[in-house]
Amino acid sequence: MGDEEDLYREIIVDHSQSPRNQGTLEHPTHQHHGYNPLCGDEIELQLEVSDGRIQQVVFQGSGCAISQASASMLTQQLKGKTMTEATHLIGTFKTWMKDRQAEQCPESLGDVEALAGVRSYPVRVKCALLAWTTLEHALAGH
Amino acid sequence: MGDEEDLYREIIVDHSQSPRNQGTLEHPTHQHHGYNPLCGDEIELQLEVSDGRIQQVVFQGSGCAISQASASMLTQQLKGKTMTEATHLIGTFKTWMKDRQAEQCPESLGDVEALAGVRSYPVRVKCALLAWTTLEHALAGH
Amino acid sequence: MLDFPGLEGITYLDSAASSQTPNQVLARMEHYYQRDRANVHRGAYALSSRATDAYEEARQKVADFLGTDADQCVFTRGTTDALNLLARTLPGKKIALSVMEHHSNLVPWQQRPEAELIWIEISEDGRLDQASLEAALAQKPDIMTLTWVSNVLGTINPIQEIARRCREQGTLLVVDAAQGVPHLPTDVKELGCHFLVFSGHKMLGPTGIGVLWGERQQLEKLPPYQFGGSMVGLVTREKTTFADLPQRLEAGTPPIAEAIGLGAAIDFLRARGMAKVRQHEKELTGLALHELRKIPDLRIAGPQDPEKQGGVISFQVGKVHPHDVATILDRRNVCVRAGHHCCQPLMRRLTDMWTPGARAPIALVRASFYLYNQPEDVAQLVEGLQEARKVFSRG
Amino acid sequence: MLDFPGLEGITYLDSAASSQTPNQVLARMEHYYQRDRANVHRGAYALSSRATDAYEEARQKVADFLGTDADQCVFTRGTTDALNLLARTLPGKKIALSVMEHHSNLVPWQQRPEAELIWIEISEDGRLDQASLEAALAQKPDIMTLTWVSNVLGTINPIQEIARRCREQGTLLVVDAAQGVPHLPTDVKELGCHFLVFSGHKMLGPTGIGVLWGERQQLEKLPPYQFGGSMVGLVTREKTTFADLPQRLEAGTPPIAEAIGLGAAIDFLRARGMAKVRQHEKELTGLALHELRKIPDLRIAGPQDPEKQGGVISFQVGKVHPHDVATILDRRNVCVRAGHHCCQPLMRRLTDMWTPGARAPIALVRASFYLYNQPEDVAQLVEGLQEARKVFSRG
Ligand SMILES: Cc1ncc(COP(=O)(O)O)c(C=O)c1O
Ligand SMILES: Cc1ncc(COP(=O)(O)O)c(C=O)c1O
Repeated sequence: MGDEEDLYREIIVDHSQSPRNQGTLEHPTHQHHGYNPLCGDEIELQLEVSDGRIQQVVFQGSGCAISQASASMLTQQLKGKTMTEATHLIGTFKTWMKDRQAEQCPESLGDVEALAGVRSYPVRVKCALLAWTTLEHALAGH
Repeated sequence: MGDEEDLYREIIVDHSQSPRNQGTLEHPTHQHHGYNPLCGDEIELQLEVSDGRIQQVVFQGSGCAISQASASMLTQQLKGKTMTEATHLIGTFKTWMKDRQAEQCPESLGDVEALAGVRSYPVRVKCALLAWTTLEHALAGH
Repeated sequence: MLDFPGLEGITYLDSAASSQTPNQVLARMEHYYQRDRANVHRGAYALSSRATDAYEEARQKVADFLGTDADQCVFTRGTTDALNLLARTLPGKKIALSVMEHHSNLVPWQQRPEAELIWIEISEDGRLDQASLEAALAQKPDIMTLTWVSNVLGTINPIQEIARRCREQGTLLVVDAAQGVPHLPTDVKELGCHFLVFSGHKMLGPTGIGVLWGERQQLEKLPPYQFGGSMVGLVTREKTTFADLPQRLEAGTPPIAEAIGLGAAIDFLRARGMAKVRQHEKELTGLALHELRKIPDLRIAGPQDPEKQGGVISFQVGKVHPHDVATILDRRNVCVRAGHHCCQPLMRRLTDMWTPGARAPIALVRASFYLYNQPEDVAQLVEGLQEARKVFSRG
Repeated sequence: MLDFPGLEGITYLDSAASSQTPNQVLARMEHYYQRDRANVHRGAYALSSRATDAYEEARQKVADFLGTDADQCVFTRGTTDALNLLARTLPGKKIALSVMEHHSNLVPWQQRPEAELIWIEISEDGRLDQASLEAALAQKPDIMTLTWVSNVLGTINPIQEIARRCREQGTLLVVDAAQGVPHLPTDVKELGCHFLVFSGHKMLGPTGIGVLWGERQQLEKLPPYQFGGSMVGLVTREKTTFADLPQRLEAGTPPIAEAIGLGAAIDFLRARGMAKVRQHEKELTGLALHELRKIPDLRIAGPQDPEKQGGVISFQVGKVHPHDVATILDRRNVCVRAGHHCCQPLMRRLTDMWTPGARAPIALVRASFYLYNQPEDVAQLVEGLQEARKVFSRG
């Protein structure tokens, strides 16, 4: 199994076992509870946006390694981004997840690119996406 | 198509077009309304039984040639018979109808034997039986 | 007719009851059973994911066939199931329906608690009576439910026009398309109804599958009909939240192979082209009407006009009982139906028109066509009918 | 395994979700589609009569398999459909059910208007808690509904004993036999329950078919559930009379090919012998329990005793999430399920037992066996689980 193919790279296992940016905020400006009823994965995402930029972002969740690692890696990418940049990021990630062919992500997603292997497991793509759709809802103020 | 095979022998067509013993009784001692919801065949059978014998028997009905001819021929057989004989007759007819192999009816059924061909058409056997099950119910006092 | 092994040696004129099934449909179901056999929406493995994909692709095929979106197409077990779903979940008291409805589009509504039925009568030539339709509309029913094509008369009802009228006044229009979708090009947006239902087994598909299509806004209002696996969100001992459409209306393990088979049937129909299917049946119907009219004493119900009807012709052969006609035809391997065709109120109405005062309702012989029938089949039918007349003129 | 082409190259351990289908079943359905393709109960021709005979023969096969009469076997679309039928038509308010019920045997009852649910708890080893069962019985519920075999724990519930108690006090006992009939010799008279339901797709049969069996006296009391063709007697505009059992509960065109396929599946199972099927699964379960217990950190739910459970084993692998376990197994073509298995209240209960205080309910990996599984499959499972542990101990 090639490295590219490997779903459970060390970095993913690491993120899932030691998630970054875990916790809750006192005064979140945006938040959303994402839930996948089919598999039970959950992510509670909170953001603090001021001056049009994401200043703080934390999450709490439970679920499989893919969903939790994806959330952890997402939070790393968000800090300091504008709302537009964040929205753009979501779009980029979603498109990439659905395209098994694309060698590399069109834009650097940092650690997130370790999720490349998920694209070969259609049933697991929804796990990787959960954090991102939760973010989408949070930004939309739902 | 051999004669034995022929469903619509002249005698059947004749009975269906000119049914014997049609009508109603003023003082029936036994009667029953037989109905086949699947095909809509109907037979209203009335009997006058006294001294343990069937003195009178008439019917009215609507439906296919087989059901009406069978009713007409049945009434011909009944007159003068005791209840026990009638019950026996029903049993004989039913058994014969369900046995495609039996060359001839075990007991003489007169014109009724012209129904031999029906046994090759399982979907039509219920038509031939209607008058007989109606009689069964009538005798049982339902 | 290599595609339809079931037709070998027989003249099949009962497609309105159930159609034949082409080998392509069987092969597609077999492929599921032999290569993708798993439950859907549940597994965490590739096999189950393939099964799910195949099931959802079938839904997409249905959607494309109807000119709609996949999430508006709910798989049911058939037309009857879909109509019961609607009769159980749609709100309203006043329900308008026509005298030509199939029992499956009549009894579920009649048996609704507190239902108030408004009957739309038919004309002598078996079409919806215009005045009666107007009167029904004027009562502003909550629901109007109509067959698109009558399974006895063949009549094609003017759904598009009626839908327009219903929409103007806020009446929900349900269309029983069991005899429509298999035979006519269908575009639900063009038709304009709120709901439309049909069965797979009448359109080259397998038994055990049907479709409920609904306008999204209307579908979303429906409460769940059956409860169980797959249609839930969160379940606790006290309460349950429900999944989104279409899953919300599909409880339990769905008819997976059957949905896939229906998808394959749709592929087959689209390859032929629905306009062509309709044209072919129109020609056969025209020919059959022409030939049948030549037979003395033969009385035909319905419009008797291939432009106004589908490939369904019901009739009586003099005084010969329809079951006897059917049996005489069957001896020649010509398959037709005889009886009340699950339309007893219609038969009552025809009885009152044809033999006023008669107590027992009439029965009819029905011949129905599909894409695999040929002019030769009409000839077989006519010969058989002539024999029936001969047998019964001996007496 | 020539009979089961679906098993080629895979280790299928998800028969509790849906079983594989042998070629014999496919061939029998194909025969119907290619040689006897017509609707049932309706035609006046030989083809339709053959279809009807095949359909009714299938019913007789079901009856023989259960030790009962054909008119007590109603064809449904599956277990969920049958349970919804009962939940909609049986009278009563107080309904007792266990914490291990599948959503399909829970939500239909929970959503009944005015239902008062009485919960039967489970013991640490996943069996019905005796005290709780007594307490439930003491409340004299109108209905008790229980799974015969748990689809998560594997637990075989003592139906016979419970049925005796229910009968003594006039409680109707419904048995969800979705996981029972496919795996255990079944004699409904011996079991003693009032109703029993199951699905074809879990017992080598096709999708889209199930059975509702009922004691004749109880079945006769049920009002119709769905309305439409085939289940009626006389229909007028105002009212409808209904047909006798079993037709009264089978509205519309039934799943004909599916019933015939189920009949063929029963032939297959009878040829193997249900006692042998059970014995084989018992041995595999024993072996699997033995092997799984050797894996460190692996926690198994349920009785862990092949005498007390069917061929279903659910477990957790340390802290590795079940979906990740399933995916790692899937990469080796080992098919298992992971998640809540349509038993959320049970998962909640297990969570409270295993990790008291945890908010999110646990999920489990489930491996389930059927007659086609072999010791080799257990070995594959174990190897895969070892890999899962290795992957997640890198971090
Ligand atoms: C115990 C139990 N009950 C009910 C069901 C529902 O069966 P179906 O989905 O075939 O309706 C299942 C299977 O999913 C089950 O395992
Ligand atoms: C017009 C019409 N509606 C409803 C039905 C019922 O369809 P199904 O028996 O497939 O549920 C039929 C066919 O039997 C029909 O012809």
